[in-house]
Amino acid sequence: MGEVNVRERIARRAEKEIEDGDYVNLGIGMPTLVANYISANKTVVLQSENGLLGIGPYPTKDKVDPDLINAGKETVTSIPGSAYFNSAESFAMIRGEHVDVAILGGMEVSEKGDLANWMIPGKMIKGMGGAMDLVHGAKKIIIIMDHVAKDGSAKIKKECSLPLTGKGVVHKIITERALIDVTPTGLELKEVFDGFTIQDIIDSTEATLIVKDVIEGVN
Amino acid sequence: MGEVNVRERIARRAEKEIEDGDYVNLGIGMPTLVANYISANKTVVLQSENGLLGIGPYPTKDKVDPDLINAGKETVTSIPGSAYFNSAESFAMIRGEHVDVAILGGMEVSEKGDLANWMIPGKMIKGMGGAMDLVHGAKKIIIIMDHVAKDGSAKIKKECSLPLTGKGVVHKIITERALIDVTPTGLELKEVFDGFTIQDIIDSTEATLIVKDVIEGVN
Amino acid sequence: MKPIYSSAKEAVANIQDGATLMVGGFGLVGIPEQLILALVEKNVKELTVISNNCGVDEWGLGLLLKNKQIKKMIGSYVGENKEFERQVLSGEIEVELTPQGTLAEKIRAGGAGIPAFFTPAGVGTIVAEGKEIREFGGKEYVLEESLRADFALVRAAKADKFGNLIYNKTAQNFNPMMAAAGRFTIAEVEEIVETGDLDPAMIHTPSIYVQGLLQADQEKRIERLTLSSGGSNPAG
Amino acid sequence: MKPIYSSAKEAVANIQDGATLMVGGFGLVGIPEQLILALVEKNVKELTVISNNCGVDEWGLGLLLKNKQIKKMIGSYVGENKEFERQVLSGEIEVELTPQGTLAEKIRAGGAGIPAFFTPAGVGTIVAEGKEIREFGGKEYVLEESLRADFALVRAAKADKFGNLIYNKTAQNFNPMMAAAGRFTIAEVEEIVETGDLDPAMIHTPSIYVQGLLQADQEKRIERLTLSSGGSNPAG
Repeated sequence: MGEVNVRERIARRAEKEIEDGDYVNLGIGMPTLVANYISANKTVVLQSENGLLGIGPYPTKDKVDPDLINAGKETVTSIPGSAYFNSAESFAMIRGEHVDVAILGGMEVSEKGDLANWMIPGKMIKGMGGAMDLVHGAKKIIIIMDHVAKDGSAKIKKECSLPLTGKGVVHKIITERALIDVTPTGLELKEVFDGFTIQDIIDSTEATLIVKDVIEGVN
Repeated sequence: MGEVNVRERIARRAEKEIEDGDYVNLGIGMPTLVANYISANKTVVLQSENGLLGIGPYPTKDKVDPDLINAGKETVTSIPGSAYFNSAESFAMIRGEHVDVAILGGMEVSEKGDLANWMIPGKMIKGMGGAMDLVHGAKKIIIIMDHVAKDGSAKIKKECSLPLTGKGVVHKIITERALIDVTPTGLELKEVFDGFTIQDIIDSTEATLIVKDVIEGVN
Repeated sequence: MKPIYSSAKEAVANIQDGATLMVGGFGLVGIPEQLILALVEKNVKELTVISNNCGVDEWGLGLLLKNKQIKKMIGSYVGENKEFERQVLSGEIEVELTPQGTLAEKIRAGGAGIPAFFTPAGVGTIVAEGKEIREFGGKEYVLEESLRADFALVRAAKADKFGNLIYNKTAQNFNPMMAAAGRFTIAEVEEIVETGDLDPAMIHTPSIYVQGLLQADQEKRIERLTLSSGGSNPAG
Repeated sequence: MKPIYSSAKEAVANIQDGATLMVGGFGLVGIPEQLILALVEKNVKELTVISNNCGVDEWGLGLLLKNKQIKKMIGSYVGENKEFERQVLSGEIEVELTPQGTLAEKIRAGGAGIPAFFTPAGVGTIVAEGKEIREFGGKEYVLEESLRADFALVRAAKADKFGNLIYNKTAQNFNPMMAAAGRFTIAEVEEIVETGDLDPAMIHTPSIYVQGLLQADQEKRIERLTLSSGGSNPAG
């Protein structure tokens, strides 16, 4: 499966977690792609932590306003019904549990739902941006990422080895291979995607998985 | 001296404490009168804690807007250059030491600048409103009040006998008889108003007064 | 996109006995008049009400009070109401008085996911009794906890169908913070416009904080009419 | 009513070596471009800078960095800048990284007279190390202290002569909180209008927070131009 297909599969599956009427924050990078797959049947309002509720599509050349960007610093537009506000209000919105869903990238997730996605020891620390606030605010935190690292090692682990972004904050993990729920009793494998078996997932996951009612062959 | 003259004298003297360009909060009751005496040579912006910076005069009948009131719940107008905001922002403004001067009424002030102005034990407690926030916020807190109570007893005391509004918060006391500064070493008598002697002030003040450079006969 | 109720009665249908309500307004300005009337009609009881004031005897929250629907009142000034005084003295109502700025900040904190903060207001007074005091930069502050509510009832001048709100003048007051701190926020508005008709830079309450809308005409009773000429007060 | 400076040089004349500055903006959006250039010109040193980001190599705060004027940087994300990385690795600059929402709230608290507050962000991570952790309602929170600054440099779209400010779209970001938290706030604005020309209900930063104004044209460099057709990114 090519890189584009992997990203598209993950983004399409993540979209299904968004309900009509939801307010959603999409993290920088792959999560931003989810916006491309939001069903026309749903009204979804995208929040950008730099102070916009109601992100629209990227602008055409004549509509570019240098003062209108998303949290990834990309030029965007705003939809009818949008609102601008300051950063304190934006994070009040996030921290106060008003955002329904946040979809964020991840480096590692632990059995208890700990998330590491902001720094790699030994490399330049660029900063956590809004990630540490986002993981405590939104009602549902979905992590989308590759199932394993480039060297094949597991990213869903018993304990995170990288410095944490948040402890016990993740509700759901979606990779190109599977969908896993974080439950009070541990990680529960819910869906295995087309091209992979339950055993494949268990083998490529360091954390213990609860395997009860798994839907296989999901595409 | 009649009631009106007393109030006018106090208000006129309090006005002199306001500088050109100041942002000022005037408490409910007598402090509100200070607005009538603000010199035309000064630009002074009045803050109302219910969410207005730039209170204007009372409206003529045709200009009454029921949605535009001051903290005393009186219908008012707003001046050009005014701004409306919510109550959290209003008290952020107050608490954050942005207001230059607050002029408030008082029941008792102590030697250390403690203020009591919100409740009398045994009487119905109506609430402190914004007074407890105001006394901690404005850069200069001026208390204007009658020098003595109706029964002739002192209101400027060694210790307040009434429940406090704030501890060590008062900078200046202005009555119909005198102007007194609260200093780190105690209450300093600065001005005695026309019709009273230094001894009159000492006699009608329970707190110890520092008497060094007093200007007498102030009108 | 947000439900638009056909009546105030429908708007308050889910509010049950024992609920905690935040009710916007300062004095009688910016109060959700029709929602309050509907609560009187519904005769829902044992309410905890968080509001700066408690109306007057014949209007606003005073009506709920008169009807003995309020178990506990959290506010900063309740002095405009004789029935309030009677119920306090007879022990029929529980009252928690909070400095106005602290009240505003407790509600703002509730909506913003801040569980507690330090403030100077009330230090050294009965307000701080039993609360933690801590020094920062040589000054003492008291720890205050945030407030949330099951429902927030707010009033705005305009809403669009997304639920974005704009308030008129000093009718803003506590409404924006309450809209954020209510788990379910019902906005009573004078006018509902099409989505896209409000300038996104001029929204006071973004739509994310609003769960339902009611369009209703407002009486806007005036507590103290003061006029610049012929008025009863010398100022102006 | 507020001083209107005749040049950016005049606006920053009182900023001395060792000052703590808050500088508005998110990325390159909403940064006070000309005030930053004037600081480079003035070559004031040993600055502590509080800003969400630190510009790029050739623009914004990156210019101060290149000129080695920043002693300490407090922000949430500094990844757009190679010179920053070099100075961090060589120990030339001190960095304090703070979660973005905590940074925004610390600044908001500073301007609002709140010395400290509890927040969930950072609990269980290195951000919370050495800080007080306390449980409220079964969840853990970390105590964070507020930030103030000697000067706040902000950028707005419009000001009136009183100093009321209105920001454009997402150029608002950190500017309003910084305007309030700066002991002396200088606003660089695209346009200064007559007092009374701005709608009082639509002011983002009331005049009380602003101590001086500079009218200046803005370059508004774009960090990542993304277009809906012919752009480099598939989204949209």
